[in-house]
Amino acid sequence: MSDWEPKIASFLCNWCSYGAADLAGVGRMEYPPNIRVIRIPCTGRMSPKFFLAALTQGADGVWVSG
Amino acid sequence: MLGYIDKIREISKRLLDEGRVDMVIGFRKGTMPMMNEPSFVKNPGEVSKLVWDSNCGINLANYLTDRKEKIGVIAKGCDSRNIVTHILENKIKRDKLVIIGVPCKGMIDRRRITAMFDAEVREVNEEGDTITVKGPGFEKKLKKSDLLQENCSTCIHRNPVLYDELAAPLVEEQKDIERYAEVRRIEAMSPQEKWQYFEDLIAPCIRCYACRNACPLCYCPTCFVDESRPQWVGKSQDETDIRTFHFLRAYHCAGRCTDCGACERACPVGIKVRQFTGKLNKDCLEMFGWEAGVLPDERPPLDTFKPGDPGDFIK
Amino acid sequence: MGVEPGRLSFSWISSAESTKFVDVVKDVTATVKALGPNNNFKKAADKVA
Amino acid sequence: MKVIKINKKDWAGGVKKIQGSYRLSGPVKGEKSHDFKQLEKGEMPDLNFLNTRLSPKSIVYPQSEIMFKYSLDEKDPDHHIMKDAAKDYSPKAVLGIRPCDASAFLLVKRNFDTPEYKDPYWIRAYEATTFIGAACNNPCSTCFCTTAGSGPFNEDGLDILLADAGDCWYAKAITEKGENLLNAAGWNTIADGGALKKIESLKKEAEARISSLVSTDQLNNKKTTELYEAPFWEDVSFSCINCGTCTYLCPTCWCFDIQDENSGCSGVRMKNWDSCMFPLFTGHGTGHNPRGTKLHRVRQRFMHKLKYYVDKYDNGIQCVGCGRCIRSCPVNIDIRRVCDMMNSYDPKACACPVK
Repeated sequence: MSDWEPKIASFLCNWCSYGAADLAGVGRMEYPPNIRVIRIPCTGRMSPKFFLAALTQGADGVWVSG
Repeated sequence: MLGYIDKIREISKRLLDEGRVDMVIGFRKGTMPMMNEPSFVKNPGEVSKLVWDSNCGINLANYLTDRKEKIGVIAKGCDSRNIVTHILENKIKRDKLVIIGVPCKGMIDRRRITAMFDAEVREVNEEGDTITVKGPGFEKKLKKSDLLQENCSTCIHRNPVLYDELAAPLVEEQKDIERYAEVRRIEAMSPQEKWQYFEDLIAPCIRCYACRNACPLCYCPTCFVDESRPQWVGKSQDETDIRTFHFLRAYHCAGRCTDCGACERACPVGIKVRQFTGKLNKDCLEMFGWEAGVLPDERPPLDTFKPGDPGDFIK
Repeated sequence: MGVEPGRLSFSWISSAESTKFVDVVKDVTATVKALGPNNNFKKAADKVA
Repeated sequence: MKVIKINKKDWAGGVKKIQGSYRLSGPVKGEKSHDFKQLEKGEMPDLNFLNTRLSPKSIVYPQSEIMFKYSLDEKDPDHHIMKDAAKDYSPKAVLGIRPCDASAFLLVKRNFDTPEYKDPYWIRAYEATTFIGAACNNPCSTCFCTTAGSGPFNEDGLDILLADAGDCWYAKAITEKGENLLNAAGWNTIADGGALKKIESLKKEAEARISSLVSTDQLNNKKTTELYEAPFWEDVSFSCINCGTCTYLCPTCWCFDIQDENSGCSGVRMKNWDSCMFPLFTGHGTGHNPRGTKLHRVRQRFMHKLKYYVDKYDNGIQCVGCGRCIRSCPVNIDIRRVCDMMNSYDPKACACPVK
């Protein structure tokens, strides 16, 4: 279990966090590789379905960011 | 409650005679004890088939969704709240409705009564606050207040919140009762305990979707469990799928559920479905001071934003 | 309902806040790591296959 | 035909004896009601019950059954090949099934075991099962089995019929399967000549206790189209909420749906109960649904049970009168009422315009 790394489904708003992620990339910043980014047009698109679907399909965490 | 019926019939007849409504939606006598069947009357001559007693727990708002006729509908406290929700959500037009308000003293829990006796319950009569249960070789008098559906025993909206006609004088609302005792008990559990609790709760589920279909809120043209592109929920008896259905259905009722108990009443295997919605109702009350279907002209918390809304869960 | 609180997090990051983004990612990862793998909710592969 | 006398004190012993050689299931009392479940070692069925909440059809016909497994992993030599899923068809026995539910299996058999089509899963499970019926001495007020082709002491579909004679059971061995089970259990005291008479009298009493009856004699003379267009369907279907309770609890409802489920590179093909009450039931790929409204769906359920089946098999209605759908329907739709409406329907007498 020691080498276990969580998978985190990340729902990022196209205009906010997704942009931030992009900028972070451009800035060559380092951050944990555990997140799997899913771009959504706006956090308003987020639905509890997504959260449950992510968990049932094996995500260990879900992160929603506007 | 039995006394109401003459008045209900009289009002219904008048509405139909005057042509103010095309149909009156109410209950007709059921074919077995403690059951009445939702039904409609279009002909003034047939109003006599309408009945009213403590077995009218089914939420009639469920039968209004997207109807186009002019409808007279008989509404208890909870039905009227769901009618308000329907109006807010544009599922029915206020001016199409004549609401016949029925102050309610609670509906009896037929499962509890059936479970009390080994032999079959053949006949149940009510006389004021006494319920007489008869079956082969037994007859028992019980107090109605001990036999109420759980949601009715903690109900604080017995009187219709919105009505055009009234079948009886308003009743006194129940004061200072602990409505969320169960929810608090569950809140106190650890995540693991909660998990186990809900696993056991939904274990008997056969996925007949009676809870969903009995619920006036569940009117989506295609429910997420029926969507196939993508298929959110599998069709087998896998716990994951059953769980997903119950969790998600509950969330879809957040800020909308009036705790009418229709889901629990409908479940053929006796799952306490309200354990899911109860928590959401409590949160809505505590976070937004909101009770569904009480204010006819205010938007529900989930489709408005107020600067005061709790936001500390956002980093 | 028995889903550990930390499994779901929300945040609000402007497209200019790359540093905050990085912090939050670290933070979220840490919380989920602390919780360990999600075995409860995952659809058991053996039942499906 | 052999009638065995089983003293109630020898009952438990016999059940324990066969527990090794049969997978037993029987009614067990839950919090609110009885239900059939697989009996653990030493667990006894509780035969003091009216009838179970769910029907025992799932013992032969599980709500969800995996038929095939497959792999989509190109590295796997057998990828994209359907493989039979492992199944257990070792002998089963159902203790205390009600005669109505047992005869229901015969109705379902007409669908799953025909000359041209055979459902291997259903047939093998059915053939592996021995049905020990518990005759009803006290039927419910919602039971109408006697007029639905079954009865409280009906023997169709049973291998053994147990009649409760106070301190003992009279076990009527109806088939060879049944005799084998009786021998295996060591129940072999031949009952005296009076036994059959006793069973007869119990039967008469029980049948006399059946208080609700339906008439089905006219159903096959009615015109399908006229029944189909009868105006009463609006009234019948009004209260229906289109849940699957009636069909899932019904011992004779047999419809199913086939689904594939994948997880990563492997998946299964499974068979799940379906219900004509659900909008997906006849939904087409195009999105069109020929049974789009609740009226269509309710009508389908009753027409199938009480008309199409009657015409197709000329062998009574597709219902055994167990009364479950009546007892459990959330809105009290009563098949007895609908059956009588259909049976006595006369389009000419009906004032309302036929739409």
